[in-house]
Amino acid sequence: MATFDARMVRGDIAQFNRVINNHPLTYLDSGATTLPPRTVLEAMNRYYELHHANVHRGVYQTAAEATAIYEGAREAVATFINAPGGAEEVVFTKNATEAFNLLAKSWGASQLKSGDVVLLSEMEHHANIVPWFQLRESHGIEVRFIGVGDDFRLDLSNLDELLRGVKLVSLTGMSNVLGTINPIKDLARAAHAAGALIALDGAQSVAHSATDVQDLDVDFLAFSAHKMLGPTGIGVLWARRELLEAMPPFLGGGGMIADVSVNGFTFAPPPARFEAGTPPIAEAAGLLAAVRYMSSLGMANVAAHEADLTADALTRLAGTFGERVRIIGPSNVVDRGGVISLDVQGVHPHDVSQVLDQHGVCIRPGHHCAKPLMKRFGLSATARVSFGPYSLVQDTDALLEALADAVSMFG
Amino acid sequence: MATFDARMVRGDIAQFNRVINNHPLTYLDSGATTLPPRTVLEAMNRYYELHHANVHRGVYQTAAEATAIYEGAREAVATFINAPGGAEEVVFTKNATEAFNLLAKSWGASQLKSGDVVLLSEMEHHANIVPWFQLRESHGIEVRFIGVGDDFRLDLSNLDELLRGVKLVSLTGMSNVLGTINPIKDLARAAHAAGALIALDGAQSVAHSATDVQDLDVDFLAFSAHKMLGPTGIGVLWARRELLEAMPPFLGGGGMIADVSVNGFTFAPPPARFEAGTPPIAEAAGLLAAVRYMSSLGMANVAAHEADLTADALTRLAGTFGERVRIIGPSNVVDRGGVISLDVQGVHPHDVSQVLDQHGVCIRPGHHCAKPLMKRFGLSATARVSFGPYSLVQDTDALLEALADAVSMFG
Amino acid sequence: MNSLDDLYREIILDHYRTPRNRGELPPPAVRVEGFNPLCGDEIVVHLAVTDGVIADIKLTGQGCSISQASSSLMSAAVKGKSLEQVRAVISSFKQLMTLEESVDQSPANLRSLGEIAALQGVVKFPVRIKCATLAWNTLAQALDELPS
Amino acid sequence: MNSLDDLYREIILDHYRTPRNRGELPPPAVRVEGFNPLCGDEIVVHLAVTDGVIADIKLTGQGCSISQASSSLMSAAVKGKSLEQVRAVISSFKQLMTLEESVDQSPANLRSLGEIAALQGVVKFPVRIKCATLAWNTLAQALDELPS
Ligand SMILES: Cc1ncc(COP(=O)(O)O)c(C=O)c1O
Ligand SMILES: Cc1ncc(COP(=O)(O)O)c(C=O)c1O
Repeated sequence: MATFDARMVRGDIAQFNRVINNHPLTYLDSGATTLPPRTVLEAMNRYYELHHANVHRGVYQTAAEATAIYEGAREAVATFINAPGGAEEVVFTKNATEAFNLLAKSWGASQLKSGDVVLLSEMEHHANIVPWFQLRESHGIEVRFIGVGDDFRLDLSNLDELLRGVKLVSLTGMSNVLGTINPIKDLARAAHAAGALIALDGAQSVAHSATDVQDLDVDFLAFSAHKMLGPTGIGVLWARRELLEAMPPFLGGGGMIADVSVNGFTFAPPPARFEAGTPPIAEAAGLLAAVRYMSSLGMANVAAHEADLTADALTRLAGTFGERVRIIGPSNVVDRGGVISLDVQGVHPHDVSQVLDQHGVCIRPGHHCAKPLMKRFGLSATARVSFGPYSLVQDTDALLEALADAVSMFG
Repeated sequence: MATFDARMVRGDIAQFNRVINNHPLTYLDSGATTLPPRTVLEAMNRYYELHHANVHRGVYQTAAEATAIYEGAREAVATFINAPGGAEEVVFTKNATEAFNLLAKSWGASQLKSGDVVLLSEMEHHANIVPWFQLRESHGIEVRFIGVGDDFRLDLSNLDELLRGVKLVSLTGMSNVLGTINPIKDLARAAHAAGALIALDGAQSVAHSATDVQDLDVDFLAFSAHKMLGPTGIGVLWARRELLEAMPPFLGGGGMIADVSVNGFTFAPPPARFEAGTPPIAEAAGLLAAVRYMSSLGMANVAAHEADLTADALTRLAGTFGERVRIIGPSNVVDRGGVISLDVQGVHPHDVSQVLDQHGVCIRPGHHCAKPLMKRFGLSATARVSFGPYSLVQDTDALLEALADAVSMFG
Repeated sequence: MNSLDDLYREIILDHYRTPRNRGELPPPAVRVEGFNPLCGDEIVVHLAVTDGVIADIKLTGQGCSISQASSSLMSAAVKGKSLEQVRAVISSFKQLMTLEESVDQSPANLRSLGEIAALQGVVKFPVRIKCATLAWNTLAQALDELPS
Repeated sequence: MNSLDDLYREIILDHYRTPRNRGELPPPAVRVEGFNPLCGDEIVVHLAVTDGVIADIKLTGQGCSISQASSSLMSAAVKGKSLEQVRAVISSFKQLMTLEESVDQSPANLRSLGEIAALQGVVKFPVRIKCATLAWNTLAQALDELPS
């Protein structure tokens, strides 16, 4: 069994040595981006110092090494998410957002026609909304939303009706605002029964619990390395092989072609078809290290650790601040992850974050790229706290102390 | 004046310590990607270890620092290319290829209509061809090519005719196969006189001589960090402010919106409009360091150094191998850079590269993502040698020795 | 280290808690919306101008303490002033919000600004400058949209 | 360190310099093109089958020494053989090109392969495996396209 000790994880992360405004760093913004452990940085440095070369087509040794690292990252990701068709189902993008754009602009634009419905939810991130709105403009599809109830969960009471005419259901595994974990496996079954495919936005969920695309029975999965202890600059679109094979290219350029003449071009098979230009090679090396690191922690351990932290924080927030601090999200840890949005009465999230910064506590104020959800709850912003595998109860201690300061400052 | 010493540059690059097949590394593939100096890796490590956070919208200190680094990179790039409108004209992409796709799919798709002509050349890289073919399919534009003469230079004899109906001329500053440097300033004048805009593919040229978009009077510029001593995972599209402002968004998601509701979205001003999702932040830190490093070398010094190396190599290749090794490119150093494509009679480029690898000499065989050019010269591949600021005459010594081995092995 | 007291002066918290000139004005008053997409701050300025003087100003909107206090302070500073005077105040305020060393931050100059000088501490928190300037940019836009 | 001699055996260089069975066959011979987009290697296989036997095989194409020598060696190995025998040779060759340890690389087994065993050294240069297998994959495809 994998061993897990959050203190050891923390020890692997250099940024925790920082002192911010005379306080040790309290990083509670893992929902925005995670802090990479040393092994991830070392993998990238080692890549640049020993192996850096452009991938593919290279015959010399470092080019072969760089290619092996890049393709090795694809293998590792395929194993991490249990891709049935292996590495060739893994497409590297620059982030989860590009993955959704690839999905909408290649699969969507080629497979959907006017009137076809894509079903999202009100708790989606803009990355899983705007590309579909763009497709609505260009191809006349309908974009429909599953509502979110007052319990901060998907309102599935009229799911059958919502699924009518739907060709794709595209949903987040875990809300980056509410922390709500959605019943993807059930929804995949419902989607398939209605003749629709299902895409999973794993941006939040992949880093915090195990993701098995075969068990969940999803058709597409998108996520970013930087939210799972990896580097910026690389993301993933996974899709079942037959789906990828039917998708036309999206970005054009080197690497995705079979042939080019002055008259036209033909394109390569997946995944190369979707990776135009020099890919994020060092970033793939970093992602590979991140996947290995996360696997060594054990995703179940990470999930359990974060659930403990979340339960403790929810209890103490309620105990300390009562009505003054409202939790915008489920108030218990059943089917919810370590993202906690706060609405502090009388103190704007921006000001909450400003006061917390004075205590070295990093949280994120704003709409979290989920404006439809904000509107649903009549908010313009929340103050969002989010945990990572390196988070400790002492972070919650610092949060509560700083929050008390904010509340008293604004009276 | 900037100081330049290629040996010092080499000393800054860790990979030169490698021993490949019992030989010191002879890296002659800078046209594919360059080897980053320590300062670039350090900048990225420092970023991750001290400042890593998601950019924009963050109030806390490290988020403000990350934002300052990211936006500082934009400033530095703007200064490096002398952008008239400053940092707001600099859009970060994942590579030069994405920059061309953004150009074609945003500017092209919105400004061009059926029958409008985009004028390329036969020596373009697929990155500056395929997106225009895709636009031809979707929007019915015409894609026209300036021919390449037997002197390996653009055939401009019928330029007036070629320019008829042209809305955009899109050309490489330097061929990644021939080494030919194109007269961009003259072509910009001609394009503008014909009522067309001009885009410069700077992927090869920015790293090897100064690029001043105002002096050249171009309208768009695309390039990749990894070809100018920077990291993988980040590229640039520069465009004049009024052009960017008229361009609709391309990728949709977080960061590029002004507002989103369940009914639709409105978008942000440039450059944010074109940067959906979490951008390559660490990569921007690396690019910033690369730009500073290159500026400290002095681009004129780099150009002069590489011209010396190229002149020496061309002379010695001809002297040593005579007719056996044909240079696919201009045979003198007037208007040509340090990319030398070889056609070794009786030895396929793949085999040339294989034998050279045994000597630790890294060169690239293949079509170099320029198949139309290959077809123009009746070749399926060349063996390409390319220099960088860290290249030395000793690299050419190793090349010649290894090449002699290849030639004798294949008899 | 910059103290939070520089940012959250008593005057600012007071204007945040009890904003001045809240409300709307009926047409023909000019109505201009200001919006900061990055943080979601929103200000709507209603402006009634008679004989070249700001006869009345009302504000709605929502956002952080700095954006809302700044709009309240602004409304108090410009109400009853001539358009020429208002333009001068806007320009002084923008000076105050610049990070350049050259700006005159002498006590005498700050005194001439009256209550809005309380926003001076914002420059030490660069991410908040946009919060403070939103109302002022919106006012400047409203002036531009006045029927001439 | 792998020696280049493992890759460029004399037999391979010989087949590269003087390829066997170059040319084309007229219809009704089957014609199948193989292409490696990564390196541009190209093989066109022309196949005439009579009574379940490869009566004639001709090749055109271009590419590196490994791809071209492999196609020449292949043509010599399969000409005159029954389709069943050919399928067995293809499968033995593919075995030879796998990186797995379990593959039988014993001298006896290699001897049974005849001249094509000269390509055995390619596995030590993994980037070149695709060069060696191109002709064989194209032949396999040609067999699939035979009228049945
Ligand atoms: C002339 C030219 N244009 C464009 C590109 C594409 O650059 P990238 O692969 O970094 O997108 C290259 C690099 O191969 C090039 O040489
Ligand atoms: C649920 C969700 N989806 C998508 C994204 C987009 O990720 P990225 O910005 O890395 O493209 C995010 C990150 O903010 C997210 O939280």
